[in-house]
Amino acid sequence: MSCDLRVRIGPLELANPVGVASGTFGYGAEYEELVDLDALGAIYTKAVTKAPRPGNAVPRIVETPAGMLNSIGLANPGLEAFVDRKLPELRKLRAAVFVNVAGSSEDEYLEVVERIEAAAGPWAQPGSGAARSGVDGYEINVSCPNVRHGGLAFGTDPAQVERLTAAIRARTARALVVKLTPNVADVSPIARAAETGGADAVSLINTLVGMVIDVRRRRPALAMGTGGLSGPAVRPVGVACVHKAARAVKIPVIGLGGITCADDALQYLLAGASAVQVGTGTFVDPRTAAEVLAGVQAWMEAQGVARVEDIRGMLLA
Amino acid sequence: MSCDLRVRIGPLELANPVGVASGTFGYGAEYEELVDLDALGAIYTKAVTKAPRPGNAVPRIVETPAGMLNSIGLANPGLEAFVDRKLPELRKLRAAVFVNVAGSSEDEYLEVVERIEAAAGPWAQPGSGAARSGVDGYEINVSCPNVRHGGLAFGTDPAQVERLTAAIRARTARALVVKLTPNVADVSPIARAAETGGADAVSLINTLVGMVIDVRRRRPALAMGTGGLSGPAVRPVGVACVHKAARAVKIPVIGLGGITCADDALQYLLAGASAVQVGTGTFVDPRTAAEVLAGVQAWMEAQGVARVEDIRGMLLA
Amino acid sequence: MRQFQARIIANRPVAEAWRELVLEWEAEPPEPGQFLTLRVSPRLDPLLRRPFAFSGFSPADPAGGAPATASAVYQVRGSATALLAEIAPGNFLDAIGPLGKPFPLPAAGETALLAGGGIGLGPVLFLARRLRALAAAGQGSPEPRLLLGFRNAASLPELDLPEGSLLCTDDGSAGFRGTPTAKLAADAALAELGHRARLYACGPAAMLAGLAALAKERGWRASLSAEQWMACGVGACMGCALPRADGQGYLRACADGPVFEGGEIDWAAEAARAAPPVKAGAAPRPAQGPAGAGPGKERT
Amino acid sequence: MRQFQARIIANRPVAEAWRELVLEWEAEPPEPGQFLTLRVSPRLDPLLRRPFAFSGFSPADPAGGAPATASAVYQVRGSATALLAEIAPGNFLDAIGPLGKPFPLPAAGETALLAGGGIGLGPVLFLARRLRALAAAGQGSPEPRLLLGFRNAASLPELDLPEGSLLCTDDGSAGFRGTPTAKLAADAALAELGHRARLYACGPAAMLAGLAALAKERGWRASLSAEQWMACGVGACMGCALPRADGQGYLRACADGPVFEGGEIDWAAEAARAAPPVKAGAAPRPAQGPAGAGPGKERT
Ligand SMILES: Cc1cc2nc3c(=O)[nH]c(=O)nc-3n(C[C@H](O)[C@H](O)[C@H](O)COP(=O)(O)OP(=O)(O)OC[C@H]3O[C@@H](n4cnc5c(N)ncnc54)[C@H](O)[C@@H]3O)c2cc1C
Ligand SMILES: Cc1cc2nc3c(=O)[nH]c(=O)nc-3n(C[C@H](O)[C@H](O)[C@H](O)COP(=O)(O)OP(=O)(O)OC[C@H]3O[C@@H](n4cnc5c(N)ncnc54)[C@H](O)[C@@H]3O)c2cc1C
Ligand SMILES: Cc1cc2nc3c(=O)[nH]c(=O)nc-3n(C[C@H](O)[C@H](O)[C@H](O)COP(=O)(O)O)c2cc1C
Ligand SMILES: Cc1cc2nc3c(=O)[nH]c(=O)nc-3n(C[C@H](O)[C@H](O)[C@H](O)COP(=O)(O)O)c2cc1C
Ligand code: FES
Ligand code: FES
Repeated sequence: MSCDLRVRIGPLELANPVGVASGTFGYGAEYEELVDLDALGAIYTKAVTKAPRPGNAVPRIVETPAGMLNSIGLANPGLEAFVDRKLPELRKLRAAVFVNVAGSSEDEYLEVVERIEAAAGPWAQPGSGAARSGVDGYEINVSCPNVRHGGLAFGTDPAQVERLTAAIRARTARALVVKLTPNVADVSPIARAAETGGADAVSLINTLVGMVIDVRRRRPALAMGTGGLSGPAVRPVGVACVHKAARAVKIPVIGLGGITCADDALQYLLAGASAVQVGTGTFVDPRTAAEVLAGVQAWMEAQGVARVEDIRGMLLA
Repeated sequence: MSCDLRVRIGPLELANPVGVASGTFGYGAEYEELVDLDALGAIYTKAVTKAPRPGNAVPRIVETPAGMLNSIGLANPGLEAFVDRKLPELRKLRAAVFVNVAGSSEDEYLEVVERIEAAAGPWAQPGSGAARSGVDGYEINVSCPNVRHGGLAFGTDPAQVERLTAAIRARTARALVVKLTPNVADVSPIARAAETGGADAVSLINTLVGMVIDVRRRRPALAMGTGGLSGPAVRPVGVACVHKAARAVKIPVIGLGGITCADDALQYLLAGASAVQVGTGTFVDPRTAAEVLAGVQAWMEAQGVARVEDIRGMLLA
Repeated sequence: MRQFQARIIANRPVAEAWRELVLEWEAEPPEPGQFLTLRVSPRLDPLLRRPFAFSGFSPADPAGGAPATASAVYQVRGSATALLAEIAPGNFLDAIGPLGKPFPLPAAGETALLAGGGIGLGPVLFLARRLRALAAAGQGSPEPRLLLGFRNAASLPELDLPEGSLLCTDDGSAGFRGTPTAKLAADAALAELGHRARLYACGPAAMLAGLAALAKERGWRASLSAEQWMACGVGACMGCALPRADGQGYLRACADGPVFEGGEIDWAAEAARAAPPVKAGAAPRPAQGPAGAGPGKERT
Repeated sequence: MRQFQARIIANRPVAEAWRELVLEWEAEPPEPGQFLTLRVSPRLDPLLRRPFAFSGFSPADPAGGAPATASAVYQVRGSATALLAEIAPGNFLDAIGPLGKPFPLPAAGETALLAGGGIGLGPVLFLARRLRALAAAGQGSPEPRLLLGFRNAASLPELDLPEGSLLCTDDGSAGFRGTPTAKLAADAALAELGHRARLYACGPAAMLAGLAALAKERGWRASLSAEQWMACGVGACMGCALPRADGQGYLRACADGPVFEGGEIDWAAEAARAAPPVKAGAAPRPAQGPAGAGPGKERT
């Protein structure tokens, strides 16, 4: 049996459900010697902000039990450098590309999207034969715990999320994904706000706020104090959030958080996700995304499931 | 050098800062063949509710990467059985005893506290030589993710937490601890609400909402669907929450979540906790609390710290 | 019960994916039906201790030679047992035991019927040896009857099985073709025994459910050893609950069990819970309470 | 760079808590200064891969005999290195490499000064052997000078050190009493060399900061190998940032380094960050930006 692995996100059709998460895969090229980029369902870029950001003071990462904290601080070369230097590279990719967008005000988000829309030009379905524009969609990061202003603040207030989503929606016909934070009592209202604002999908989870203290030095291990917790440790939180979000909205949900194997990804898909992303798992083993896809396919074949999009309805109560 | 390990929680003086967490240590007796109960700083009992609770459907626990989910559902014999059968046993303990109290309405919490106050009789400082009443304080669980009504709902609303705390405060002079949930965007307002309501301390964290799906059976691994995530996986979240809460309130903060060794406990103390609790760590190794205490003491001696209560001010910025 | 660092005497393969672990045993002597918990790694994944039933015990040689040893037979299933399989003799394991309630010994004159399914053979073997020793010493009941079920001939373990053990295989490639339950059900002489027989068993949930039903039908008393995910292993966490047959809540596998009387537990509900998956391609089953009937309703 | 399962040829102790790991090497030949990352356990704690600098490389025997091997010298510090120390030859490790920028070779006529501090000796040894081989083949510069610093005589590793290596110990129990930095600073002849000398070093942050300052003073060019916690190891995550000396943000240890020119990095800031703790009993230091000066202010 050959399974149908395609996943629809708004106008966009992903070749398969397994993408690589923002901030963990650079702009793709960094991993090209180790990973077959063409086999990925989607690449979510490192966040792009209006101005260049050197990132937070160091150290920025520390390991935790079955996880890690990061406080990269959205380090990125900024909008203009992205357009000049990264966009041409992204055009060479076959996989769908989501540009992850962050800002500290609504205007900053809009400026990034407007500029990229102008620079990327018209969009065509990946694989359609038409020239690649370098950008197939946006993933709006309203949930980064590592920036002082904006970020998490946006992501915990449904009204702001809806307004920001609607404003971006008005500016692009490309696939629009809003990335949610788990640092709330309930993700449902935020997911619904994104849906009402016109998002084509929501993705979750971003990292959980966490802290490690270096007892020997009597200082936080990270220069910024707190960081974002990711990796297998948070997977149960991610699956619970996706399960909840998938019951709150009708648009597709993209699940991530701690995926390191096919079983993890299947948990997200059964919880209601239409697609998944591998983040920290790539650090642990760059082959993770490929192995996840192979494992999902093998499971579908063994279970007799024809379309990957059907898995989300298969959880028994 | 001999260190001063005593910790003050309202009227109560704990002999040392290391307690064992509610729900992970029964009522003490279960572990007496393996753990020197007299050496513990405090024992926090399994939750007591007004009516007996058989607990949730099974399975109730599942392992996760460096953690576990539980959905015990506050299984306990209920208030009357507690008073009849457990209270006499608790009187035999030397360590301070906190009765963990849960309910699905404010009235239920109050009824439990009133009945126990009446049954336990007058309180005397542990170690004072006076007869033990069996109850040295209450830990008010406004944060259990495993019950449908009450529990988490209370714990995420500052107004309700303040009102409930004040109502209990009016009914007991014993040490009053309010146990907070990490399932909120910010613990500070809830911690402040407990303080304003008259709590002697806040303890945190309770478990994070999480889910594991059994891919083979296509069902949640836990009968209830979601459960509470505990263990080393959540430690960074706990330390971050304690760090925040300790800066939001003046009353002592009791830190827990994922402590399995002295270094973990010192992270909590440096983050601002006055005392700690070991939960899941006891399952992994029943000697954990004793080893944590020995390790904290060794660190204090090596660092020349005289009083354990000083550690919370020692974090360098 | 004690916690101590147990030296590994042996950790040898006895069948494909099955191993026998032998530990130097420093705590009280375990009884058949009891279990121990092991921490298989100092790291935090896997995190929890793992429970294993004792499959045997040899007291210390009073001449001062060999130390007391306790054994367990285990199946490599997941992360912890895979790590355990790698640990060489001479190393130490953090052990707690003996834990739980043992099998109650048969009353004088009672015929013991022992059934082990798959990796559930450990505690049943231990009990069989104990009963044979008692019988040999003239203190026991009639010779116990031991039935062990396996998938096929290839999965028979290299273990010293007591003389007279009856092997059953699903495919008939060795011994009786069928399960121990089927064999017991087919034996008319046993049916006659009624309350003069007592059934002891350990195995998969479906087997226990089948045997509980059979025992009830035949009038045999039954002591069945159950399994459930455990966190504390000592009765403190309420994690290892099993649904009571009377619908009055739950019992703890670790402290109230793992051995229960046939009528105590809702074995059928447990078997349904552990049931193999429906083929997913088929239409999804109608949604139902996750634990099936009765106990699912106990939520409060 | 490649990812492959590398067979362990040797994993032997060379000093207290130091070991030498030798792997069958199937990827491109590494250059001195480059590193590899290893996953030491299939479990999830420890989670991240660990970086180790190459300490040597032997190409495959063209006669078809021995395979190519690459080595690293490592110190058992925490969870991952403790696990690594337990893995026996014959087993396989998930390896990625070679990664990062190597030491730039000295220009013709440049005198190479090589300094290794503690476990930082690996890449410096590798470079020393390479330079000696080039010198022997008549293709290189003057014989390199190699200084290795250790705590004391007891901590000297059992490794083949190149002839003429100068040992330094903190307590003078072997070789020069003092650090490689002190020894280099005391040598008047070297001071004369100015830009005709080139310094190569790997070691603790404080040593690198001291050497960077000395090199600047002496006019030596300097190539220093830095360390920073890494997540991806390939330049994708921005986790392994080091503060630029010019205050213009950060460079990545894994992809822009690990070898940097003396003037590129704010070595002093890095050394301050890794500084030993103040005794806690003393009054707490006044609060200050965690990364000290410059780079701490880059937050946006
Ligand atoms: C009282 C008791 C006695 C036991 N005696 C034995 C024995 O003698 N020999 C033996 O091989 N096993 C025994 N088990 C089961 C054994 O504990 C599990 O197989 C083991 O914990 C699996 O650990 P793992 O990390 O290898 O597998 P995991 O990766 O943890 O799990 C593999 C699969 O095994 C199942 N499983 C895990 N733990 C349990 C459990 N406690 N009960 C039921 N299913 C479980 C899970 O559903 C999972 O899918 C016993 C269990 C109990 C409760
Ligand atoms: C490019 C590079 C090359 C290296 N080469 C070598 C080498 O040749 N030999 C060797 O022994 N070590 C080397 N290291 C350091 C080595 O990676 C760490 O010692 C190792 O990862 C520690 O892992 P652990 O789990 O044993 O200790 P952990 O428990 O992870 O840590 C123990 C202590 O080591 C420190 N540490 C951990 N990782 C690093 C790191 N990457 N950089 C600095 N400090 C760290 C932490 O502060 C921690 O307190 C190198 C590091 C880098 C970045
Ligand atoms: C080093 C690092 C950098 C990250 N940077 C970003 C980012 O720029 N934008 C974003 O939306 N998420 C970012 N994330 C979050 C991840 O995309 C992902 O949501 C999170 O790590 C959980 O998934 P994981 O457990 O698979 O890593 C980053 C995560 C890590 C570990
Ligand atoms: C099995 C189990 C049962 C618990 N029951 C309770 C409870 O009854 N009341 C309560 O306040 N917290 C309960 N908790 C939460 C713990 O007290 C603690 O807050 C949490 O587990 C985090 O700490 P840990 O990581 O050290 O376990 C329970 C936790 C576990 C694992
Ligand atoms: S495992 Fe904790 S009560 Fe049984
Ligand atoms: S470790 Fe990821 S950029 Fe260097």
